[in-house]
Amino acid sequence: MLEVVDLECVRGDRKLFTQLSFSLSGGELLYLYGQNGSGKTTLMRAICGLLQPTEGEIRWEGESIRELSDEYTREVVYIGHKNGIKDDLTALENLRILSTLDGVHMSEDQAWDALDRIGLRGFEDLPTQVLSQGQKRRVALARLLAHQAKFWILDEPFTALDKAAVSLLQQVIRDHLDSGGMVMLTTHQEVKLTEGQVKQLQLGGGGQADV
Amino acid sequence: MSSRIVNWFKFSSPATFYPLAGRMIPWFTAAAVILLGVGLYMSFFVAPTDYKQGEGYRIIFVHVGTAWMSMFIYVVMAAWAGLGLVFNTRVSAMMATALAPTGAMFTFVALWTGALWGKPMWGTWWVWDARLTSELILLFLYLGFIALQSAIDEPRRADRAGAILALVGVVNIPIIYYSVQWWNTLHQGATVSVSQGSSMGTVMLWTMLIMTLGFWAYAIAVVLARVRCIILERERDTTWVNELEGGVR
Amino acid sequence: MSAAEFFAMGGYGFYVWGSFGVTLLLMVVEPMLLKGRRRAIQKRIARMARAKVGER
Amino acid sequence: MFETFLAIVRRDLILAMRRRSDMLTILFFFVIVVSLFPLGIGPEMNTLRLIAPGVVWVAALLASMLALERLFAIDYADGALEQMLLAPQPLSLLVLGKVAAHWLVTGLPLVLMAPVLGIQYDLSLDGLRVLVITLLLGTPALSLIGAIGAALTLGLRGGGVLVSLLVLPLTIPVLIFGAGAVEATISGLGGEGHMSMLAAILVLSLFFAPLAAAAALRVSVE
Repeated sequence: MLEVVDLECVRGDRKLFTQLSFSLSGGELLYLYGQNGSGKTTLMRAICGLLQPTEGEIRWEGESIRELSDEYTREVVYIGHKNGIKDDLTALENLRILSTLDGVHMSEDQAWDALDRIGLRGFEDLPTQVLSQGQKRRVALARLLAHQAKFWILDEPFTALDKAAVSLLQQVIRDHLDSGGMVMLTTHQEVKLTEGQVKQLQLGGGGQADV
Repeated sequence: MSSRIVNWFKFSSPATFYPLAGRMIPWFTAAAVILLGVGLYMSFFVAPTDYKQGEGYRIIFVHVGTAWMSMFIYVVMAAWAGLGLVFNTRVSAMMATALAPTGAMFTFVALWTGALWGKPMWGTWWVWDARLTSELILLFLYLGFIALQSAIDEPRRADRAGAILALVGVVNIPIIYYSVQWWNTLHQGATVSVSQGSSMGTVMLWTMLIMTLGFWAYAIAVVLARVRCIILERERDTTWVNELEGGVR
Repeated sequence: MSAAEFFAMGGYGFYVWGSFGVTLLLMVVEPMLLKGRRRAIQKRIARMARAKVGER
Repeated sequence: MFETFLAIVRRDLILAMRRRSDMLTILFFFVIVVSLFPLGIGPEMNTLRLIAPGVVWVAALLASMLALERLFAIDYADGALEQMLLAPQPLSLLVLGKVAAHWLVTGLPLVLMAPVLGIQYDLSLDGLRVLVITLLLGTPALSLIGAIGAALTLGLRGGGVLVSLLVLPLTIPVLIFGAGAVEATISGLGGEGHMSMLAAILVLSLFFAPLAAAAALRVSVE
């Protein structure tokens, strides 16, 4: 269960948002929208602990995420604009090293299977340098298949993905939500997500959260 | 106990610290002028001529004072920086940024006066003496701090990156000093180091102390003035700054 | 001690006045630079305030 | 926990192997800088023998500074560094892993090349032995202290030069004890004292540098 209380973030000397409060519990999806520069990415980076907010408190299961630190990051996976993929490594190596970092032990064939399900059959052992932007994105998203983290923070996960990948990712998100997981994402495409619990949070331009 | 903590934090907000600093500057400036005045008078008219080094030794009243200040300011800077990092109070971080240029100035002056003192005594402008060499390295540490902070645009990151560098630096100063000491004795044996000079009479000690206090008061006045500038620069689009400065013109 | 003797400083005049002179010089220059910096930021704030007034 | 440490070291070594040229450029820089001094100072063997420890050590210092640029920059650019920050393992351990791999790729070659350059300066056998030992103790310390500078100047324009300005003053003790040990051995005084100090500095930086570098990374990635 995530609670955010009176959060305020400043970028340079611009106050992106202030007095922002909302909460998110198991099985819920938080859809974050707002024009460019409204602080969506900054909010996500603050929530996952990469960025220290100037004001306010972020609590996970009632405890501040700064105290929890490692326990909290174990529960979170953050995929930002930058994929975190090393161009010189193959998709397989990238996936296994990222999983080890997540604390998930992934065997060789589990990795093959994950890459297969994400639609990268035949590209598994090529250096990711030769893959297209969409394929690199898929490698980054393949982590989600093997990851036990409860809380997914995805910054525009659908960019550069083709139709098939978008629907596949939607299904993966639905399964995660159904199994009690939590997802917070931003996207510019009009994507129909789940019928269930979808919370909306608008940033920028009268950014009072209507959650 | 809690009331004292509360008011400490009250001062840590720029809006309350700015006028307070403004009120203190005149007092410290006055103290500096008086102390330095007395110190200078004593340096030239009260302190006796040194039997060995003649009048040239009087440089010691400036050299030792500024060298001591350069070390002291770096430690104070690291302390403020550490406070700013731990308590996330912006004014302490600004104090560290404000201290650095004055510290660097004192370090340069210490090197300058050291060289001018070395020339008549040992015939060379620069002596690889342990203290002078450590002073030179201290200047590099100051320049590194200032360069790092000016290379980072985001004020918060500049404060915290500078704080880490200052803390790492302050931990390294004793190690650097010790290794330079070791290096100096190994290579040159016991040459006359700059600071030994003639034995310290009480009058000279007093003169040096007064001069140092004068430098100290000067440093506080200048640093407070600089921190006020930094506060204005960083808080320029806040309401309290506009009310304060906006109506001036 | 006549003025000339005083300035000669027993032959060390150049070094003594070189040290004291530069020290005091820098202790005058630094505050002056600060005053310039303060005036610059005040002017900038005033200009921004005027621009804001102009906008409204 | 230790498994992630090994995973980071293995990953960085694989990456270095795939870009072998980076590793060699650092080594060539070291060799070229050392070989320049005789051209500047003259071929006189006595003077060269005298300045050999200092020259090799300063060149090793500069080569290490040069190599720092790559330590975090690439991971920062492609987002891998963010994932390391978000990994549930202690960041200082991951930093130690990266520095270990970085040393294996850039520091160790310097140590292996040093005897060859020592011969170029006609160093005695004892001198060469101590030179290798001091570099073996010193170059990891340089990488560790350098990691703090690299983390602080992440993503800054002109970061490469700035790292050297920040880090070189902090590496002076390593230089003094490293070069001093070799010189003391050659002059018969015995370099044990220096080497024990160098080892002490290495242990200190092994413990404190990753903590400081991790804190610096958190500040820089924000």
